Amino acid sequence: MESNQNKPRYGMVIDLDRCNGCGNCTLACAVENNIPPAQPEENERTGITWMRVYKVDNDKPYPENRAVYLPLTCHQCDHHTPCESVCPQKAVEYDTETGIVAQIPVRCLGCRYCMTACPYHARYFNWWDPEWLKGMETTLNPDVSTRMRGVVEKCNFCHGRLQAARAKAAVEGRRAIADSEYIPACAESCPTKAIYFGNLADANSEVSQLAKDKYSFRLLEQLGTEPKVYFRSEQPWVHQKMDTKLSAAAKENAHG
Amino acid sequence: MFPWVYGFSWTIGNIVFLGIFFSIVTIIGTTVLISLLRAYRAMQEHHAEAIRWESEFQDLPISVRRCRHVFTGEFKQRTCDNGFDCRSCATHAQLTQHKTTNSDDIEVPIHVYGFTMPMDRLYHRGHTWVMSEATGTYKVGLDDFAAHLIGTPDGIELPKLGTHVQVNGSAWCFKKGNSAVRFLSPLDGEVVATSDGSEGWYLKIQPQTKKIDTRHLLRGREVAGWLLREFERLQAKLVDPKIGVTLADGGTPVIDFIQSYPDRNWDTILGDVFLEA
Amino acid sequence: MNITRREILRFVGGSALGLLLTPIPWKALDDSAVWTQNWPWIPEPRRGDISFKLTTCSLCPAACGMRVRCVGNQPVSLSGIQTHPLSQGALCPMGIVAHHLRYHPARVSRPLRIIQKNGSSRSTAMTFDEALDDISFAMKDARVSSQTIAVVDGRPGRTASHLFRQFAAQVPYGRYISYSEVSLDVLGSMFEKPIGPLGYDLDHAQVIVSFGVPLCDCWGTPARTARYLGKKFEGKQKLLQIEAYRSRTSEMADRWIPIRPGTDAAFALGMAHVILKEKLSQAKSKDLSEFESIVSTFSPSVVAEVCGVSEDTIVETARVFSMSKPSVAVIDGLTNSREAQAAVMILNLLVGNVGWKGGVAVRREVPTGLADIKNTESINSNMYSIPDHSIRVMLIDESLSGCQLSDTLLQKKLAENGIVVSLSPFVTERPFCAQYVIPTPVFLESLTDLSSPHDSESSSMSISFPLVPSPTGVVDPIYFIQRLASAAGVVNIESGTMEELVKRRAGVLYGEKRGTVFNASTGQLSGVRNLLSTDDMWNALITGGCWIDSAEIVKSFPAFRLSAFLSKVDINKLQSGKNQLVLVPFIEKTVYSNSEISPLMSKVGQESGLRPFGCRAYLNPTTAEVIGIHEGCRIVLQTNKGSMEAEARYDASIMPGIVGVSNTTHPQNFIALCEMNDNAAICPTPVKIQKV
Amino acid sequence: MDKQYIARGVSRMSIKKFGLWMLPWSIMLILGAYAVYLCLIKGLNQTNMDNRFAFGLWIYLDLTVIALGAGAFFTGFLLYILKKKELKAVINSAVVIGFICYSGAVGVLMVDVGQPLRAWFTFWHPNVHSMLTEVTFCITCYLLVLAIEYVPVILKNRKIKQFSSMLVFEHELHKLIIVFAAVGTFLSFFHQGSLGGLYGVLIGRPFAFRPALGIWPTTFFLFIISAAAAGPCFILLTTALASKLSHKHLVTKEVYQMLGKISGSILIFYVLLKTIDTLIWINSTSPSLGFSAASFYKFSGFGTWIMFTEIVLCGLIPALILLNKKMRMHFAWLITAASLACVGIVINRFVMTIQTLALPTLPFDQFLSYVPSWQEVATFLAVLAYGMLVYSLSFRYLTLFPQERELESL
Repeated sequence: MESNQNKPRYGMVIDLDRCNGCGNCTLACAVENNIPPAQPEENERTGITWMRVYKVDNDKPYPENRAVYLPLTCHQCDHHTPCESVCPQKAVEYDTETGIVAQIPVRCLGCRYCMTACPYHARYFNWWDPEWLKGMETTLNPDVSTRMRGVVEKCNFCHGRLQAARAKAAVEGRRAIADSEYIPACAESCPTKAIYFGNLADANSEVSQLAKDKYSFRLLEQLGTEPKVYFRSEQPWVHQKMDTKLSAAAKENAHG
Repeated sequence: MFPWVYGFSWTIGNIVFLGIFFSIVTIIGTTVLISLLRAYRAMQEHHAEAIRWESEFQDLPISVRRCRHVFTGEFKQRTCDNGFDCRSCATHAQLTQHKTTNSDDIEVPIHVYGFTMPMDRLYHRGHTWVMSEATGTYKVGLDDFAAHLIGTPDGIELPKLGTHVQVNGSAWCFKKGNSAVRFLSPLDGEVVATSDGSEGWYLKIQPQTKKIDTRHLLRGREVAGWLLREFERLQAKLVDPKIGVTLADGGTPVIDFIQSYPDRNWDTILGDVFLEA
Repeated sequence: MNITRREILRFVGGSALGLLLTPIPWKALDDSAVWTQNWPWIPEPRRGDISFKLTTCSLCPAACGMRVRCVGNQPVSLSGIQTHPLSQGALCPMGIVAHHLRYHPARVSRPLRIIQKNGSSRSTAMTFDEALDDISFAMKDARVSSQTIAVVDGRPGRTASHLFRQFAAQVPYGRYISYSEVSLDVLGSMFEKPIGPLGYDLDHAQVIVSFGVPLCDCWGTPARTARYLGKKFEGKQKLLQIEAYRSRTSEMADRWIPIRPGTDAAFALGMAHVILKEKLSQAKSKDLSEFESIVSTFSPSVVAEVCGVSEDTIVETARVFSMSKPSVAVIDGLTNSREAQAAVMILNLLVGNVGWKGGVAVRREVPTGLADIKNTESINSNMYSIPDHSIRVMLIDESLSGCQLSDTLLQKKLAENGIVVSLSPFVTERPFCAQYVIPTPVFLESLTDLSSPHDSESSSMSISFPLVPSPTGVVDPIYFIQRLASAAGVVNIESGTMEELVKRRAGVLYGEKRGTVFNASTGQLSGVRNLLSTDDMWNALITGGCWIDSAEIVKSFPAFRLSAFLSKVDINKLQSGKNQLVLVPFIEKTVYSNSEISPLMSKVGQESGLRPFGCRAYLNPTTAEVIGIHEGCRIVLQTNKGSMEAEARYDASIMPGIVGVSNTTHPQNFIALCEMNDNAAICPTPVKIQKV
Repeated sequence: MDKQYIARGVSRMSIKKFGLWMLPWSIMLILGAYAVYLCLIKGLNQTNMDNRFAFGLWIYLDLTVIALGAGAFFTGFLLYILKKKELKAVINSAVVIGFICYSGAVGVLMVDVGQPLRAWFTFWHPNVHSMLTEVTFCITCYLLVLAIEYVPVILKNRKIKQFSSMLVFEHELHKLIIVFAAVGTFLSFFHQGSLGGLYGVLIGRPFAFRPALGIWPTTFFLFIISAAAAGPCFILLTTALASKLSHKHLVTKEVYQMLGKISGSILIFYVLLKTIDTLIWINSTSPSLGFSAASFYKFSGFGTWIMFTEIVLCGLIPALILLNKKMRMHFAWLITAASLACVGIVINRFVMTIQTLALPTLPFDQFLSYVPSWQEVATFLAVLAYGMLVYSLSFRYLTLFPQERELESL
């Protein structure tokens, strides 16, 4: 209830110890948001993967080498949203109602300034015009419009789904939507339940509980952009690599 | 971008930023507009000639822009900043006030290096002269120096009768080889007659006023000094890199310099002599 | 008053200027921008009323429940069914984009004749009857020359499978060749009498020893990974992963034991050695002494040397495995030699896991309700037991998923004049050497029943029900086999459409009143006996539901022979590949089975490097530096089997001295470079690397 | 044959020779045009930019070219506002160069954006908090100003000025040129600055991020000053080059030295500020964002030497040379110093644009490399060729250096 009074802040907690890097989230995202399959020349640096899973290892040689799979998407920065402030023509909008950072491709002129501004490389440029196999265009999601070559796009926590949920609520005469009604495709599709999604503003919600967990951390927290995607891992090396508060504390203890 | 148009918000940022932007655009726009309007007016009021002379005079080499009082030795070195129009020159007024207009008049023609400059007429810095007639009109012609320089032109372009010429405005043009030059009018007035120069004059001009102001024209002794300097400049230009030819031998100068020195940069020389940038 | 032209012009000009000062033109401009938002040639999504339909995925035996989002009748996205007892809302990457398969460029809708000429193949379209004639002619020819006619079925236990068996039973020299989880087949054939279908009951195991099985990478039921992780964090389940590179599963496992590639058999037998020495086994085997003598050569010290691990590791693993009950050892059937498979299955037998809850489950057959087959034993067989070059006509059912058996094996068994007929929705380099391709419906177009997953305790049955019509020219596998049967004069093969037959099977299950049924639309799991009618059962099954058999503990077993497959095993042979660069294919079941995948899969390979991508070769940095190869440079891999170009990638999770390649057929099949052992299982292959 | 187009009193090479000189540049331009065509028709997949290297050669080119083009506004400022009459000798040339640089930059920018057709959206939905908006607005306006400043130079062409109307307009326009000089100075001040701000505001790129003074990051001011320093140097170099190529004295020694002197005094100021800024960044800004400054220089090829070269070798040293009268008198030293100063700015812009993007931000990022595609390079060269063509034509037919006739007649 409380979550419905003060404005929701949608966010994620991703449990790295549960992610097996299968790639469902990436694919579900692509299906949900009408992202086209790759052109033959496309590669890891030109492809469009709003939700992208990185393999992060501990830089140790075999056999000490360990790795976690880290699903990385737009962190929906809450404060001084880097991409929002730099866009010359308001093609990036921070929705104060939900805390979601929206990209408006139809207004984007493709200057890519926002991409250089984003510390998480979560923004993607349409280097090619989208192409689907013959007949495959019939499988496009009607809630999300397709984009053309030369514009930037990124994750918006499946805004289409939020709209749908709101519409449903409106039909049933409710003002707010319950947290259970709205979940992005990636979180929904995760077979290992590694992605938790919910309202961070609601102190009792599962995500805000998890976010407070001492094993949870955020990437590049020091930049002060208040990202709304948290990661969680109980493996010490992960915290070291990401130099989180936990690892800092550990260092302190080591010294003192 | 514009108030009340989709997506505009009255934030301080918008107001300041767009405010500045629009004022700048306005400034640029109005400035261009003003200069256009001024130009239009200038054309309407026939200031074109004056303006042309003004800008040409600025572009002339300093050596050409010497003050006439340097010729008389009153100045060691002085560059004219008044477009050779002594009528409105304070310095000229000062220097000439104490002596009566034709104190230093002389009748005998001056001979410099074989150029004959009769003293019954006034000379313009552009090597044209003015001579009053009984009829009240004024004959305008080319001085000996110019005549020798050009020789026989390939073509002359005379103004239509009735055209209004003004001091330092173009009077008539001539062509020689692939270089063309216009002669500056020595006085204001209406062209009443033209000639191909066979009788020594080219234009007859009828000024509006009975009495005309000729303070800007060279007279008497200074003509010699002026011609001397002019000749020296010409010499310098004509000097052959191989044999340092000099005409300073008192002999009569050749009739047609251009023909006798075809390989010189006549375009430049004529520009310098007849004050065309 | 009269108006001059001048005045009019002035008026027009003035009003034009005035207009510029109003918002009107600017608004129009702004709108025009919105109207021209997208190129006309970029497809816009079709609108239509949204509905959700339920069905079951048929891509693999896991048979996950699927919630299909449709616009009008067009499926646009797939998701799992949370309440589904087996799949629990999880899907695998292939499943999640399975609705694209219909539009795959390799899709065929007409029977094809393919002529292979020195490497390149040329295909010509033909009518269904022409194809039928050709094939039945070949069958008559087989009868004359008394050559085998084989039906290869990768998904036994379906209604279609039963028809295939009926067919094989009645045509002269007929053989029904099934393979599902090969290691289980191996285990089965160690018993003197068949003991019914087997499965790994991983959910109840306390310790799982996995020899390179991608357990946490969508092997079997995708939902299992989540279940395992749950138990792992509660400390209720341990996973020991034994393989040469640090796979996803190794990352998830409690313990990862890196061994040299191809030495799984040695490690397993090493464990067996310990188990016997320490009297941790109470197995009653006829040939125990014989087996002991074989195993005696596999002392931990020797094995440690061969596998490149410490002795303690082996001893420890053996103890943990045999002392903690229930435990189970699993091995991948397709990329390991028969010895290795046998050796690992023997572990299960030694500690008596077979038939135990949490061990190797022995399940009951699921009745089909179709006429039984007399000479089952004589016609049932596996590919390995077929004499080489004996098959004249080979019918391969690839309608659900590509044939997992290696090309080399199939080729070996095929007679010189043998022909291969593939029942498949696609035509690519697979079917590798088919002369005839009979186009079949693809997922969402085809109706088929699905048998139990490999990794579930008890038998189950579910139905993949079509949501969209299949293109004309496409025929159901059973229709083909029925027509072929009548052409060949086979008398009593079941008639009727797939729907009728499957419906009959559902009826029989209902009649048996055993097990439980899951109804996806209600999310309820209810005993069959509580259902009101067959229709209830049927309706539940065709809408993403499933029937699950009640598990039963088997009391007594027939005798078994441990040393059945170990006659040729030799510790020294296993040494091969030591101290030299070897080529090892990753086991990427999810993305790279031998069937086609959605082009959108590029997201997890080509576009993100998340999974090994076609033409890339992965090396340990140290190895790479030794050879002098930097990341991303083009290299040529050369083995005795040939050479292929690849892009070098560094990967510290791979054992030095190994070149890892994906076992994909897209776009390049590195398996072609790998050597096969006697039974055509891929084995580590010495490889040379040159820079391009 | 084109004599009547060439100003009186100056000599120019024969039309044939001129044609030969123009040929290679024209070819270069045509090739570039083809590359541009490819990029516009097929899209930016023709370049080697990617999601991680979203800005490449082109943006670098824009920043550099605009910095060097600053000579136009600064000379104008000195001449018309501060009344440094000597600079009349180079103002026309400065204007032409400025025009070339800015129009070139804007042209490339139009190719660089994914949807040129929507470029006007920036004016339509301006986000006034974005540095890029500031840049776009200022540069567009300033390009207009430069075009207007270019007009009188053209109208002064010997043939064109025959038409009285043209001459008169030129005359009137030139009377008001101070307005444009002032506006130009104002605009340049802001867009040079906001170009610096472009990277300075990137909180997500700790290598480039700088704390704000007022509403602008320090790079805003550093860019203005560095541009003001580089501008005169570039004018100096181009003039020297022009007179070398045409074997003429175009301006008097004094002009060269004045340019050098001005540049030097600004440069030393810049170096001072840059040093302070860098120290603050190393000790406070960067660490506060969780990155030790050293971590940025641990990558092969991108060591601290760059910083040294930029600030000391191509900053301090040229500044000292230019400020030393004796050395300044020595033409060779003057040229060397000017070149160094320009190189320094070029490096600075490179570091800001390219190195910033190459450096990792996430803990698991790699150091990235990027090699422009031929299309990018061709476009780059096309701008150079375009500049050469426009300047050559202007030099031949317009009076870029009023002193030339004087010096020639000596």
